[in-house]
Parts: sequence; structure tokens; C-alpha cells
Amino acid sequence: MSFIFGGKQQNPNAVDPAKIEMAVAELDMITDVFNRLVSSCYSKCIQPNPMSHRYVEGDLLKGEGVCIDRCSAKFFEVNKLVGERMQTMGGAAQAGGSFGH
Amino acid sequence: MSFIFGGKQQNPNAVDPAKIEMAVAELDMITDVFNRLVSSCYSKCIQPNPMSHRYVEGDLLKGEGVCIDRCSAKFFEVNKLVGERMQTMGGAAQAGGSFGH
Amino acid sequence: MSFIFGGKQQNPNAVDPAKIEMAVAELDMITDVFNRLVSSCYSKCIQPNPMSHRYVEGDLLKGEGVCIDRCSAKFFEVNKLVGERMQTMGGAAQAGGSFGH
Amino acid sequence: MDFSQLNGPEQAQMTAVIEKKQMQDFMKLYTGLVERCFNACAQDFTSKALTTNETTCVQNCVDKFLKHSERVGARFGEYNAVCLMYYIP
Amino acid sequence: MDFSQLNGPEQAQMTAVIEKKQMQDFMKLYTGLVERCFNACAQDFTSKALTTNETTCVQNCVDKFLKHSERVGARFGEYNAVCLMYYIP
Amino acid sequence: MDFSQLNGPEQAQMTAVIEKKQMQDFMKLYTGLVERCFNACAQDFTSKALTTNETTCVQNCVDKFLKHSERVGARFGEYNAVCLMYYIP
Repeated sequence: MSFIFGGKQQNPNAVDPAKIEMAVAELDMITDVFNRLVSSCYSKCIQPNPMSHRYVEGDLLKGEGVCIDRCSAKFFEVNKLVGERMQTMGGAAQAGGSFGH
Repeated sequence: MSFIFGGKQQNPNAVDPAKIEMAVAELDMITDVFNRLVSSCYSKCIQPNPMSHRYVEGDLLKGEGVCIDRCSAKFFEVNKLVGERMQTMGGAAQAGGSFGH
Repeated sequence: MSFIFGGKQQNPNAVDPAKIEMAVAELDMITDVFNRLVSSCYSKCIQPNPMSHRYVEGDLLKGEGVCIDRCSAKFFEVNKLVGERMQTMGGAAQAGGSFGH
Repeated sequence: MDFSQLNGPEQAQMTAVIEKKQMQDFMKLYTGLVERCFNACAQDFTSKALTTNETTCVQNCVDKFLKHSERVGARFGEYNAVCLMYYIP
Repeated sequence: MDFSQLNGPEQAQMTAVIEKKQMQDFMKLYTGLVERCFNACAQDFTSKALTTNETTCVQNCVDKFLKHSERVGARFGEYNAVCLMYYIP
Repeated sequence: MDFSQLNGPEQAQMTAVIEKKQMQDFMKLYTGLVERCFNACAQDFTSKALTTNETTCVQNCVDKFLKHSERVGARFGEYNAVCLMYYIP
């Protein structure tokens, strides 16, 4: 009788592809932000001079750990700031796809 | 009667997965070229010295704008040249996948 | 009668999506390693000084060829070493995904 | 991009693909800008908060990059995409 | 990540997606570490074999990067993911 | 790559996957070469057209990179792929 009551749109057990797609996009973005954060703070805190860095020890030095915490905090601030700025600039989405396809 | 006249191969409303795949590949490539163009001309015209660049203003300077136009034109020429050269070299496709899987 | 003898699990002609997924992941990884190898040894052997490199000839110099062979051999050793080290460190998998989603 | 060779249902499917891709491109533009402007502007790690200079730098960095992208996009549009495709061996 | 809006079958599908993604992320971490530590440590191309110094350097490089990732991951976890999403225009 | 554990239909599916991947890899090689050789060779932005020196540089850059890839590919082929896989933790 489910074809009378409820129907597809309300079916609590139907998979909504649009919802899955949004959740996957969100997950991809979180992973992307995390990977960029890791790599940015690595450049800032662990190897400010990649040419001279030869990894003489495998532990984080105390100063490196403190730097990572501050670097992460600043990265989150920049993340917020960039989001706000892109909204202000408006039409930012088009900037990335404005060559007419 | 569509199984008698027309058939799958001629059906003007059937989706041909191969055509979709080619169109998606073309789209991916155009986006890829555009992103590489943006990032290359940014390095060439906006921040020739990334270390000293602190973004004192948000507008494009006149010289930067002119540089972007010339840089884009050169990038398209290189794009054409690389395509021609890869054809000349022949078997270029194998170079990227010649380790025998 | 196949629903009596054999059944789905043993069907020698059924596609097992998990096996395909593993094979695709393996293929992706091999391609990824190859691309990183190409680009790393290019930096080490062909253009140690990218700023001064203007490509005055299109052939590999003898010294460059020898360097590529040694560079590849070292890259494979590092590949092995990193795998071993990640196992020793244990829980390495979590390091890449430990922010709780 | 020439979709005239595609029939109705194929064009509909491509439209869905393009919409999905635009969302992904936008997200990549966004996270890429965060990384680019963070790397260019965040220099002082003696405190957790952005300094005034760093904040201004990030805002200018975003503005400048988007204006740059827009101008490159205009040149890219002029350059016929088909032309680009023509040279793939 | 808030999955409470998803129903049972949707959550099951997301779990499968996450598992697949974790495998891919792990492989990318692995190949990325190989590249990073090779580039930082391999300096001498007068022989095919890694020198003792290079071997030690690679081991320290792996250890340090994983510890770095772990610490960044801790900070990232504290920073509410929802907060991050909030600012997407 | 050892496909002996796959049955007929699975091998057919993998062949299709590999063909698609080869096309993608080729396109990535192509666009990557454009970027690499443009960045290395285009230096003069006082005109729109490539100079003779820049043109020669791009051609040599392409030739050299493809020969480099080929030689690395030969070494990679010798190094048994299974061996590579063996060390994934």
C-alpha cells in the first residue's frame, strides 16, 4: 500500500542522490582544507628553509609544536576571511568559470 | 514498434555513454588548461617575487593587466606548439604509460 | 538450476565490485607513484637550477641519463623505507584522517 | 564546447555534469585561495590572531586573484575552445 | 560532519563512500610522503644506493611529518567543522 | 599489475577502466607539459608572440621531458610493480 500512502517523495528509506552528492562534496572539501592546512603549516613551521633541512631528528621540537598551534589558528581565520571576501566581491563563482561553456 | 523500426543504435533519444564520456573528458581538459593558465600567468605577472609580495592593493595595476593579456596569448601559442611537438615525437602517449600494465 | 548449485557467490562470471575497486585503487596508486617519480627525478637530474635552465638541446645528456637511473633506484628504496616506517609508527592511517568525521 | 552533436537526453545529462563540476570548481577555487593567500600573507607566528597587516593582505590577495582570474577568463573566452582541442594529437 | 539529516540507507551509503575515501587518502598520504622525503633527503646521485645519512633523514622525515599531521589534526578537530562550512558563500 | 585473480567479465571491465585512465593520463601529460614548458621558457612579456628563442626552448623542453619520461618508465618497468605493492602497510 506504500504506493498510496507516503509515496516516493516521503519514503523514509529511499536514497536521495542529491543529498548524498552534497554530503560527498562537503566531505571532499573538508579533506581538501585539511590537506592544505597540513602542507601550509609544514612549510611555515617545520621547514622554513627546505634546502638546509636534513631532518636530524624525528620528534617535533617544542617551538615547532607551538608554531603549529598558532599556524592552524591563523589558517582558520584566513579561511573565514576568504569566505567573507568572496561573498563581498560577489559573482566570484563566475570568475572561475566565465569562459562560456 | 520501436524494436522493429529504428532500434537502439538509431534511437534519437538514447544516451550514448561513449559520447558523454568524451564530452566530460573535453570539459575536464578545458578546465585543467584554464586553471594552469590562471596559475602560470599569476606567477609571471602578479607575483614575480612571491617573497616580497605583500598585496598592498587589491586592484590590478595597469602593467599587470597588459602582462596578463600577453601572457595568455603566449600560453595559447605554447599550448599549440606542445601539441604539434608531441605529434612529431610520436608515441608520446606511450611515454606516459610505458611501464607495462 | 543455478539457484540451487553454485549460487551467486561462486558464479565464475559475476563481477565482484570489491575486487574491481581494489584493482582500480592499485592502478591509481601505481600511476601516482610513477608521476611523482618522473617529476622528482626531473627536478634532481634535468633542472637542478630551474631559473637558469633554458633548454638548449632536446636530447638527454649522458650525465642526465645516468642520473635518472640512480635517481629511480633511490626513489624505489625510499618508497620501501617509507612503507616500513609507516608500519613501525603504526596508526599512521589515522594521522591522515584523525579529525573525527 | 560544442554540444550540438548531443541529443536531448544527452544534453540534459551533460548539464547535470556541468552543474556538479561548477560546484567542485568553486570549492577548489575557494580552498585554493585560502592556501594561496595564507601562504603569501601569514608571516608572524608569535601570536594566534591575524595582525591588521595580515588581514589587509588577505583581503587584497583575494580581490587581486579574482580580478586576475576574470581577466584571464576573458582572454580564454576569446580564444576559441575548439581551436584548443584541434591540437590534441 | 553532520549526518543526522540522512536516513538509514543514506547513512549506509555514506559509510561506504567514507571507507573508500579513507583508503584513497591513505594512499595519497603514503605516495606524498615518499615524494616529500625523497626530495628533502636524496641529494647524492653518484651511487644507486641510499647513504646512511639519507636513510636516517628519510626515517626522521616520515616520523616528523606524521607527528605534525597528528597535531594539526587535533587542532582541526577542535575547530568545529560546521563552523568551517558556515562561511562558504 | 596481476589480473589473474579476475574472471572474464571483471577483466573486461578493468580493460575499459584502463582505457579511460590512459586517455586521462595522456591529457594530464599534455596539459602538464604545456604548463611546465611555458613556465620554463616564456620570459619576455613585452610582446604577445613567442620569440624564436622561446619557441626553440619549448620544443627542446617537450623533447627532453618525453625522453626523460621514457627512461624513467623503463626503470619503473624493471622494478616489479608487485614489489612496490608489497610494502603498503
